[in-house]
Amino acid sequence: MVELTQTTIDTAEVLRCVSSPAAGAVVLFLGTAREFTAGRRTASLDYECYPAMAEKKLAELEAEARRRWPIVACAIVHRVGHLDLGEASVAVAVSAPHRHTAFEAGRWLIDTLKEVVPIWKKENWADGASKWVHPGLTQPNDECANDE
Amino acid sequence: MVELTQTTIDTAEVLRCVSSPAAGAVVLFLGTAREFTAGRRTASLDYECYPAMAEKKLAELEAEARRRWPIVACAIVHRVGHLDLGEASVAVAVSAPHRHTAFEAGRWLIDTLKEVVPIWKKENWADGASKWVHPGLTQPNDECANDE
Amino acid sequence: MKVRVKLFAVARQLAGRDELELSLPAGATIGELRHALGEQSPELASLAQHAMFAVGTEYADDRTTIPENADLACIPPVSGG
Amino acid sequence: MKVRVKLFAVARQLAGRDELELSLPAGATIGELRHALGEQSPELASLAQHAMFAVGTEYADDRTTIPENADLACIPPVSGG
Repeated sequence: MVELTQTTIDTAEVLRCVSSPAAGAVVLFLGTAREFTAGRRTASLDYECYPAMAEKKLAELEAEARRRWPIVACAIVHRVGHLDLGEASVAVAVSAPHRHTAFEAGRWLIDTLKEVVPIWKKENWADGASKWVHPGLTQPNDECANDE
Repeated sequence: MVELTQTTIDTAEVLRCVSSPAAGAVVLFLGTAREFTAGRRTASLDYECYPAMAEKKLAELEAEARRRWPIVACAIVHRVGHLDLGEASVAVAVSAPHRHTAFEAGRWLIDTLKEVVPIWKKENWADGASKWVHPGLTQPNDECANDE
Repeated sequence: MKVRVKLFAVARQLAGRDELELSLPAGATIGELRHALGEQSPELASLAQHAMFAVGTEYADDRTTIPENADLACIPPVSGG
Repeated sequence: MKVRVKLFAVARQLAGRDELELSLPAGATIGELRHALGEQSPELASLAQHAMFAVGTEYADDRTTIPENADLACIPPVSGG
Protein backbone atom coordinates (compact mmCIF):
# COMPACT_ATOMS: atom_id res chain seq x y z
CA MET A 1 0.00 0.00 0.00
CA VAL A 2 1.39 3.39 -0.94
CA GLU A 3 -0.23 6.75 -0.39
CA LEU A 4 0.39 10.48 -0.62
CA THR A 5 -1.58 12.44 1.93
CA GLN A 6 -2.24 16.08 2.80
CA THR A 7 -3.12 15.27 6.40
CA THR A 8 -1.49 13.87 9.53
CA ILE A 9 -0.12 10.36 9.00
CA ASP A 10 -2.14 7.89 11.07
CA THR A 11 0.63 5.60 12.34
CA ALA A 12 -1.85 3.22 14.00
CA GLU A 13 -3.53 2.72 10.63
CA VAL A 14 -0.15 2.19 8.94
CA LEU A 15 0.70 -0.50 11.50
CA ARG A 16 -2.71 -2.14 11.11
CA CYS A 17 -2.13 -2.21 7.39
CA VAL A 18 0.98 -4.42 7.71
CA SER A 19 -0.07 -6.52 10.68
CA SER A 20 -0.58 -10.21 9.93
CA PRO A 21 -0.39 -13.55 11.73
CA ALA A 22 2.17 -14.52 9.07
CA ALA A 23 4.55 -11.86 10.43
CA GLY A 24 6.85 -12.21 13.42
CA ALA A 25 8.32 -8.75 12.99
CA VAL A 26 7.19 -5.27 12.05
CA VAL A 27 9.53 -2.36 11.44
CA LEU A 28 8.05 1.14 11.22
CA PHE A 29 10.18 4.09 10.17
CA LEU A 30 8.94 7.64 10.67
CA GLY A 31 10.70 10.67 9.25
CA THR A 32 9.87 13.63 11.47
CA ALA A 33 10.35 17.39 11.19
CA ARG A 34 13.48 18.15 13.21
CA GLU A 35 14.01 21.50 14.93
CA PHE A 36 17.75 21.98 14.34
CA THR A 37 19.82 21.25 11.22
CA ALA A 38 23.51 22.10 11.47
CA GLY A 39 22.71 24.45 14.34
CA ARG A 40 20.02 26.35 12.45
CA ARG A 41 16.47 26.38 13.75
CA THR A 42 13.60 25.20 11.56
CA ALA A 43 10.10 26.59 12.11
CA SER A 44 8.23 24.33 9.71
CA LEU A 45 8.55 22.34 6.51
CA ASP A 46 6.67 22.23 3.24
CA TYR A 47 6.68 19.18 1.00
CA GLU A 48 5.76 19.23 -2.66
CA CYS A 49 5.60 16.31 -5.07
CA TYR A 50 4.93 15.35 -8.65
CA PRO A 51 1.85 13.33 -7.68
CA ALA A 52 1.45 10.85 -10.56
CA MET A 53 5.14 10.08 -10.70
CA ALA A 54 5.62 9.96 -6.92
CA GLU A 55 2.79 7.43 -6.57
CA LYS A 56 4.20 5.33 -9.36
CA LYS A 57 7.71 5.38 -7.89
CA LEU A 58 6.39 4.48 -4.43
CA ALA A 59 4.50 1.53 -5.91
CA GLU A 60 7.67 0.46 -7.73
CA LEU A 61 9.59 0.59 -4.45
CA GLU A 62 7.04 -1.68 -2.79
CA ALA A 63 7.17 -4.10 -5.73
CA GLU A 64 10.97 -4.15 -5.73
CA ALA A 65 11.08 -4.73 -1.96
CA ARG A 66 8.73 -7.68 -2.41
CA ARG A 67 11.04 -9.08 -5.07
CA ARG A 68 14.13 -8.68 -2.89
CA TRP A 69 12.79 -9.89 0.46
CA PRO A 70 10.11 -12.33 1.63
CA ILE A 71 8.04 -9.61 3.22
CA VAL A 72 4.44 -10.09 4.28
CA ALA A 73 3.15 -6.54 3.84
CA CYS A 74 4.46 -3.08 3.16
CA ALA A 75 3.00 0.39 3.60
CA ILE A 76 4.52 3.68 2.54
CA VAL A 77 2.73 6.94 3.28
CA HIS A 78 4.28 10.30 2.43
CA ARG A 79 2.77 13.55 3.56
CA VAL A 80 2.80 16.64 1.38
CA GLY A 81 1.99 20.24 2.22
CA HIS A 82 2.80 22.08 5.42
CA LEU A 83 4.28 20.31 8.46
CA ASP A 84 4.91 21.62 11.94
CA LEU A 85 7.90 20.57 14.02
CA GLY A 86 7.73 17.02 15.27
CA GLU A 87 5.16 15.90 12.70
CA ALA A 88 5.86 12.86 10.53
CA SER A 89 6.60 13.50 6.87
CA VAL A 90 6.87 9.83 5.94
CA ALA A 91 5.98 6.43 7.35
CA VAL A 92 7.44 3.20 6.01
CA ALA A 93 6.20 -0.03 7.57
CA VAL A 94 7.25 -3.56 6.70
CA SER A 95 6.14 -6.85 8.20
CA ALA A 96 8.03 -10.09 7.65
CA PRO A 97 8.35 -13.54 9.18
CA HIS A 98 11.75 -12.59 10.66
CA ARG A 99 13.14 -9.35 11.99
CA HIS A 100 16.28 -9.04 9.89
CA THR A 101 14.16 -9.08 6.76
CA ALA A 102 11.92 -6.35 8.13
CA PHE A 103 14.87 -4.16 9.16
CA GLU A 104 16.69 -4.60 5.86
CA ALA A 105 13.64 -3.99 3.70
CA GLY A 106 12.54 -0.98 5.79
CA ARG A 107 15.93 0.62 5.60
CA TRP A 108 16.26 -0.03 1.88
CA LEU A 109 12.79 1.44 1.26
CA ILE A 110 13.46 4.74 3.03
CA ASP A 111 17.00 5.04 1.63
CA THR A 112 15.75 4.45 -1.91
CA LEU A 113 12.66 6.64 -1.46
CA LYS A 114 14.98 9.52 -0.60
CA GLU A 115 16.94 8.97 -3.81
CA VAL A 116 14.30 8.41 -6.45
CA VAL A 117 10.81 9.59 -5.47
CA PRO A 118 9.97 13.06 -6.84
CA ILE A 119 9.17 14.77 -3.55
CA TRP A 120 10.87 17.94 -2.32
CA LYS A 121 11.23 19.56 1.07
CA LYS A 122 11.39 23.25 1.78
CA GLU A 123 12.91 24.32 5.08
CA ASN A 124 11.19 27.33 6.59
CA TRP A 125 13.82 28.64 8.98
CA ALA A 126 12.92 30.30 12.25
CA ASP A 127 14.69 33.47 11.03
CA GLY A 128 12.10 33.87 8.27
CA ALA A 129 14.12 32.56 5.31
CA SER A 130 13.02 29.54 3.29
CA LYS A 131 14.90 27.20 1.04
CA TRP A 132 14.09 24.23 -1.15
CA VAL A 133 16.39 21.36 -0.31
CA HIS A 134 18.14 19.82 -3.32
CA PRO A 135 20.98 17.56 -2.24
CA GLY A 136 24.15 18.09 -4.24
CA LEU A 137 22.82 21.19 -5.99
CA THR A 138 24.65 24.49 -5.64
CA GLN A 139 21.94 27.11 -5.51
CA PRO A 140 22.46 30.75 -6.51
CA ASN A 141 21.35 32.05 -3.12
CA ASP A 142 21.68 30.11 0.08
CA GLU A 143 18.61 31.99 1.26
CA CYS A 144 15.73 32.64 -1.06
CA ALA A 145 12.53 34.37 -0.25
CA ASN A 146 9.61 32.11 0.45
CA ASP A 147 7.85 31.55 -2.85
CA GLU A 148 4.49 30.67 -1.44
CA MET B 1 11.94 4.14 29.28
CA VAL B 2 11.68 0.40 29.82
CA GLU B 3 8.65 -1.56 30.94
CA LEU B 4 7.31 -5.07 31.44
CA THR B 5 3.56 -5.27 30.97
CA GLN B 6 0.83 -7.86 31.36
CA THR B 7 -1.47 -6.09 28.92
CA THR B 8 -1.60 -5.15 25.24
CA ILE B 9 1.33 -2.97 24.20
CA ASP B 10 0.07 0.51 23.32
CA THR B 11 2.19 1.31 20.28
CA ALA B 12 0.84 4.86 20.00
CA GLU B 13 2.02 5.51 23.55
CA VAL B 14 5.43 3.97 22.78
CA LEU B 15 5.78 6.29 19.77
CA ARG B 16 4.68 9.32 21.81
CA CYS B 17 7.30 8.42 24.37
CA VAL B 18 10.17 8.78 21.87
CA SER B 19 8.80 11.63 19.77
CA SER B 20 10.77 14.86 20.01
CA PRO B 21 11.48 17.93 17.87
CA ALA B 22 15.16 16.98 18.26
CA ALA B 23 14.53 13.80 16.26
CA GLY B 24 14.40 13.49 12.48
CA ALA B 25 13.83 9.75 12.58
CA VAL B 26 11.94 7.19 14.61
CA VAL B 27 12.31 3.44 14.24
CA LEU B 28 9.78 1.18 15.91
CA PHE B 29 10.26 -2.57 16.02
CA LEU B 30 7.40 -4.88 17.00
CA GLY B 31 7.85 -8.56 17.62
CA THR B 32 4.54 -10.27 16.91
CA ALA B 33 3.12 -13.73 17.55
CA ARG B 34 3.52 -15.58 14.25
CA GLU B 35 1.16 -18.36 13.18
CA PHE B 36 3.63 -20.74 11.51
CA THR B 37 7.15 -21.72 12.60
CA ALA B 38 8.90 -24.24 10.35
CA GLY B 39 5.51 -25.30 9.02
CA ARG B 40 3.99 -25.93 12.44
CA ARG B 41 0.97 -23.94 13.54
CA THR B 42 1.07 -21.91 16.75
CA ALA B 43 -2.16 -21.23 18.63
CA SER B 44 -0.80 -18.83 21.23
CA LEU B 45 2.32 -17.87 23.18
CA ASP B 46 3.13 -17.45 26.84
CA TYR B 47 5.98 -15.27 28.02
CA GLU B 48 7.54 -15.53 31.45
CA CYS B 49 10.34 -13.41 32.89
CA TYR B 50 12.52 -12.91 35.93
CA PRO B 51 11.02 -9.48 36.62
CA ALA B 52 13.70 -7.73 38.68
CA MET B 53 16.52 -8.92 36.44
CA ALA B 54 14.62 -8.38 33.19
CA GLU B 55 13.88 -4.77 34.14
CA LYS B 56 17.50 -4.19 35.09
CA LYS B 57 18.80 -5.72 31.86
CA LEU B 58 16.35 -3.68 29.78
CA ALA B 59 17.51 -0.50 31.53
CA GLU B 60 21.13 -1.49 30.87
CA LEU B 61 20.32 -1.97 27.19
CA GLU B 62 18.86 1.52 26.98
CA ALA B 63 21.91 2.98 28.78
CA GLU B 64 24.33 1.13 26.49
CA ALA B 65 22.44 2.24 23.37
CA ARG B 66 22.71 5.83 24.59
CA ARG B 67 26.46 5.38 25.03
CA ARG B 68 26.88 3.90 21.58
CA TRP B 69 24.67 6.19 19.54
CA PRO B 70 23.49 9.81 19.76
CA ILE B 71 19.88 8.82 20.23
CA VAL B 72 17.23 11.24 21.47
CA ALA B 73 14.91 8.79 23.22
CA CYS B 74 14.42 5.08 23.62
CA ALA B 75 11.48 2.96 24.77
CA ILE B 76 11.44 -0.80 25.27
CA VAL B 77 8.23 -2.52 26.35
CA HIS B 78 8.03 -6.30 26.71
CA ARG B 79 4.79 -8.08 27.31
CA VAL B 80 4.58 -11.13 29.57
CA GLY B 81 1.77 -13.61 30.06
CA HIS B 82 -0.55 -14.99 27.41
CA LEU B 83 -0.54 -13.68 23.83
CA ASP B 84 -2.86 -14.48 20.96
CA LEU B 85 -1.69 -14.71 17.36
CA GLY B 86 -0.76 -11.37 15.83
CA GLU B 87 -0.30 -9.61 19.17
CA ALA B 88 2.94 -7.77 19.91
CA SER B 89 5.28 -9.37 22.44
CA VAL B 90 7.82 -6.55 22.35
CA ALA B 91 8.11 -2.97 21.16
CA VAL B 92 11.45 -1.21 20.75
CA ALA B 93 11.37 2.43 19.67
CA VAL B 94 14.31 4.74 19.09
CA SER B 95 14.36 8.35 17.98
CA ALA B 96 17.50 10.05 16.69
CA PRO B 97 18.49 13.09 14.67
CA HIS B 98 19.30 10.86 11.67
CA ARG B 99 17.77 7.67 10.39
CA HIS B 100 20.83 5.45 10.22
CA THR B 101 21.38 5.97 13.95
CA ALA B 102 17.78 5.03 14.69
CA PHE B 103 17.94 1.88 12.54
CA GLU B 104 21.27 0.74 13.95
CA ALA B 105 20.33 1.37 17.58
CA GLY B 106 16.90 -0.24 17.14
CA ARG B 107 18.34 -3.34 15.56
CA TRP B 108 21.09 -3.64 18.16
CA LEU B 109 18.54 -3.27 20.96
CA ILE B 110 16.25 -6.07 19.77
CA ASP B 111 19.16 -8.34 18.82
CA THR B 112 20.77 -7.86 22.25
CA LEU B 113 17.47 -8.09 24.12
CA LYS B 114 16.98 -11.53 22.58
CA GLU B 115 20.40 -12.62 23.83
CA VAL B 116 20.57 -11.30 27.37
CA VAL B 117 17.21 -10.39 28.89
CA PRO B 118 15.77 -13.17 31.08
CA ILE B 119 12.45 -13.62 29.30
CA TRP B 120 11.22 -16.92 27.92
CA LYS B 121 8.63 -17.86 25.34
CA LYS B 122 6.46 -20.94 25.36
CA GLU B 123 4.90 -22.01 22.08
CA ASN B 124 1.42 -23.42 22.46
CA TRP B 125 1.02 -25.38 19.25
CA ALA B 126 -2.33 -25.77 17.54
CA ASP B 127 -2.06 -29.56 18.00
CA GLY B 128 -2.24 -29.10 21.79
CA ALA B 129 1.44 -29.54 22.66
CA SER B 130 3.43 -26.81 24.35
CA LYS B 131 7.13 -26.16 24.58
CA TRP B 132 9.40 -23.64 26.23
CA VAL B 133 11.78 -22.21 23.67
CA HIS B 134 15.45 -22.32 24.70
CA PRO B 135 17.73 -21.62 21.73
CA GLY B 136 20.65 -24.02 21.54
CA LEU B 137 19.31 -26.30 24.24
CA THR B 138 18.61 -29.94 23.48
CA GLN B 139 15.52 -30.79 25.47
CA PRO B 140 14.64 -34.31 26.58
CA ASN B 141 11.27 -34.26 24.83
CA ASP B 142 10.56 -32.20 21.79
CA GLU B 143 6.98 -32.02 23.00
CA CYS B 144 6.24 -31.62 26.67
CA ALA B 145 2.89 -31.34 28.28
CA ASN B 146 1.71 -27.87 29.04
CA ASP B 147 2.82 -27.08 32.58
CA GLU B 148 0.24 -24.44 33.29
CA MET C 1 7.14 20.50 -31.87
CA LYS C 2 5.79 22.28 -28.84
CA VAL C 3 6.45 20.62 -25.51
CA ARG C 4 5.37 21.53 -22.01
CA VAL C 5 7.69 20.89 -19.07
CA LYS C 6 6.41 20.69 -15.50
CA LEU C 7 8.54 22.53 -12.94
CA PHE C 8 8.86 21.70 -9.24
CA ALA C 9 10.47 23.07 -6.09
CA VAL C 10 13.38 25.42 -6.84
CA ALA C 11 12.75 25.15 -10.60
CA ARG C 12 9.21 26.39 -10.10
CA GLN C 13 10.49 29.07 -7.74
CA LEU C 14 13.19 30.31 -10.15
CA ALA C 15 10.86 30.33 -13.17
CA GLY C 16 7.95 31.80 -11.24
CA ARG C 17 5.59 29.29 -12.83
CA ASP C 18 4.85 25.59 -12.66
CA GLU C 19 5.10 24.82 -16.36
CA LEU C 20 7.05 26.09 -19.37
CA GLU C 21 6.36 25.69 -23.06
CA LEU C 22 9.28 25.18 -25.45
CA SER C 23 9.69 24.65 -29.15
CA LEU C 24 11.93 21.73 -30.05
CA PRO C 25 12.73 20.06 -33.38
CA ALA C 26 10.72 16.87 -33.93
CA GLY C 27 12.72 13.92 -32.62
CA ALA C 28 14.62 16.05 -30.11
CA THR C 29 16.21 14.31 -27.15
CA ILE C 30 16.16 15.01 -23.42
CA GLY C 31 19.72 16.34 -23.82
CA GLU C 32 18.43 18.90 -26.30
CA LEU C 33 15.56 19.78 -23.97
CA ARG C 34 18.08 20.33 -21.16
CA HIS C 35 20.00 22.75 -23.36
CA ALA C 36 16.92 24.51 -24.74
CA LEU C 37 15.49 25.03 -21.27
CA GLY C 38 18.64 26.90 -20.20
CA GLU C 39 18.63 28.96 -23.41
CA GLN C 40 15.02 30.00 -23.10
CA SER C 41 15.05 30.56 -19.32
CA PRO C 42 18.56 31.56 -18.27
CA GLU C 43 17.51 31.48 -14.59
CA LEU C 44 17.08 27.71 -15.03
CA ALA C 45 20.33 27.11 -16.95
CA SER C 46 22.41 25.97 -13.99
CA LEU C 47 19.63 23.84 -12.53
CA ALA C 48 18.85 22.30 -15.92
CA GLN C 49 22.42 20.94 -16.04
CA HIS C 50 21.89 19.06 -12.77
CA ALA C 51 18.23 18.12 -12.85
CA MET C 52 16.77 14.82 -13.97
CA PHE C 53 13.97 14.79 -16.54
CA ALA C 54 10.93 12.60 -16.76
CA VAL C 55 8.97 11.53 -19.81
CA GLY C 56 5.55 10.66 -18.52
CA THR C 57 6.25 9.29 -15.05
CA GLU C 58 9.60 7.70 -15.88
CA TYR C 59 13.12 9.09 -15.59
CA ALA C 60 14.73 9.53 -19.00
CA ASP C 61 18.40 9.96 -19.92
CA ASP C 62 19.86 12.52 -22.31
CA ARG C 63 19.71 10.14 -25.29
CA THR C 64 15.98 9.52 -24.93
CA THR C 65 13.96 10.80 -27.87
CA ILE C 66 11.01 12.88 -26.76
CA PRO C 67 7.74 11.45 -28.09
CA GLU C 68 5.05 13.74 -29.50
CA ASN C 69 2.68 15.06 -26.84
CA ALA C 70 4.82 13.69 -24.03
CA ASP C 71 4.29 14.82 -20.47
CA LEU C 72 7.69 16.21 -19.54
CA ALA C 73 8.94 17.19 -16.11
CA CYS C 74 12.10 18.75 -14.76
CA ILE C 75 13.04 16.88 -11.56
CA PRO C 76 15.55 18.76 -9.39
CA PRO C 77 17.46 16.58 -6.87
CA VAL C 78 14.77 15.08 -4.64
CA SER C 79 14.54 15.59 -0.88
CA GLY C 80 11.52 13.62 0.29
CA GLY C 81 11.53 11.33 3.28
CA MET D 1 25.22 -22.65 53.71
CA LYS D 2 21.66 -22.94 52.45
CA VAL D 3 20.92 -21.24 49.14
CA ARG D 4 17.69 -20.85 47.23
CA VAL D 5 17.70 -20.91 43.44
CA LYS D 6 14.87 -19.47 41.38
CA LEU D 7 13.79 -21.59 38.43
CA PHE D 8 12.20 -20.38 35.21
CA ALA D 9 10.65 -21.76 32.05
CA VAL D 10 11.76 -25.35 31.29
CA ALA D 11 13.74 -25.48 34.56
CA ARG D 12 10.59 -24.69 36.51
CA GLN D 13 8.65 -27.15 34.40
CA LEU D 14 11.16 -29.99 34.88
CA ALA D 15 11.50 -29.39 38.63
CA GLY D 16 7.78 -28.85 39.12
CA ARG D 17 8.48 -25.84 41.35
CA ASP D 18 9.77 -22.30 40.99
CA GLU D 19 12.52 -22.43 43.58
CA LEU D 20 14.90 -25.06 45.00
CA GLU D 21 16.88 -25.03 48.20
CA LEU D 22 20.39 -26.50 48.25
CA SER D 23 23.12 -26.93 50.83
CA LEU D 24 26.52 -25.73 49.63
CA PRO D 25 29.83 -25.32 51.45
CA ALA D 26 30.49 -21.72 52.52
CA GLY D 27 32.43 -19.97 49.75
CA ALA D 28 31.06 -22.27 47.05
CA THR D 29 31.16 -21.03 43.45
CA ILE D 30 28.58 -20.93 40.72
CA GLY D 31 30.39 -23.89 39.12
CA GLU D 32 29.78 -25.87 42.30
CA LEU D 33 26.15 -24.77 42.35
CA ARG D 34 25.76 -25.96 38.77
CA HIS D 35 27.08 -29.39 39.77
CA ALA D 36 25.09 -29.59 43.02
CA LEU D 37 21.87 -28.68 41.25
CA GLY D 38 22.28 -31.65 38.89
CA GLU D 39 23.15 -33.97 41.75
CA GLN D 40 20.20 -33.00 43.87
CA SER D 41 17.69 -32.80 41.01
CA PRO D 42 18.76 -35.21 38.25
CA GLU D 43 15.94 -33.96 36.03
CA LEU D 44 17.82 -30.62 35.92
CA ALA D 45 21.30 -32.09 35.37
CA SER D 46 21.42 -31.59 31.60
CA LEU D 47 19.86 -28.14 31.73
CA ALA D 48 22.17 -27.07 34.58
CA GLN D 49 25.16 -27.70 32.29
CA HIS D 50 23.82 -25.25 29.70
CA ALA D 51 22.03 -22.65 31.79
CA MET D 52 23.41 -19.33 32.95
CA PHE D 53 23.18 -18.38 36.61
CA ALA D 54 22.51 -15.05 38.20
CA VAL D 55 23.62 -13.73 41.56
CA GLY D 56 21.14 -11.06 42.43
CA THR D 57 20.19 -9.60 39.04
CA GLU D 58 23.59 -10.08 37.40
CA TYR D 59 24.94 -12.96 35.33
CA ALA D 60 27.78 -14.75 37.11
CA ASP D 61 30.39 -17.11 35.71
CA ASP D 62 31.47 -20.45 37.17
CA ARG D 63 34.34 -18.92 39.16
CA THR D 64 32.08 -16.46 41.00
CA THR D 65 31.93 -17.08 44.74
CA ILE D 66 28.37 -17.15 45.99
CA PRO D 67 27.81 -14.57 48.74
CA GLU D 68 25.83 -15.45 51.86
CA ASN D 69 22.09 -14.89 51.43
CA ALA D 70 22.45 -14.26 47.71
CA ASP D 71 19.42 -14.30 45.45
CA LEU D 72 20.32 -17.01 42.96
CA ALA D 73 18.59 -17.83 39.72
CA CYS D 74 18.99 -20.47 37.06
CA ILE D 75 18.60 -18.79 33.66
CA PRO D 76 17.97 -21.22 30.80
CA PRO D 77 18.74 -19.89 27.30
CA VAL D 78 16.47 -16.87 26.88
CA SER D 79 13.84 -16.49 24.16
CA GLY D 80 12.24 -13.11 24.71
CA GLY D 81 11.60 -10.62 21.94
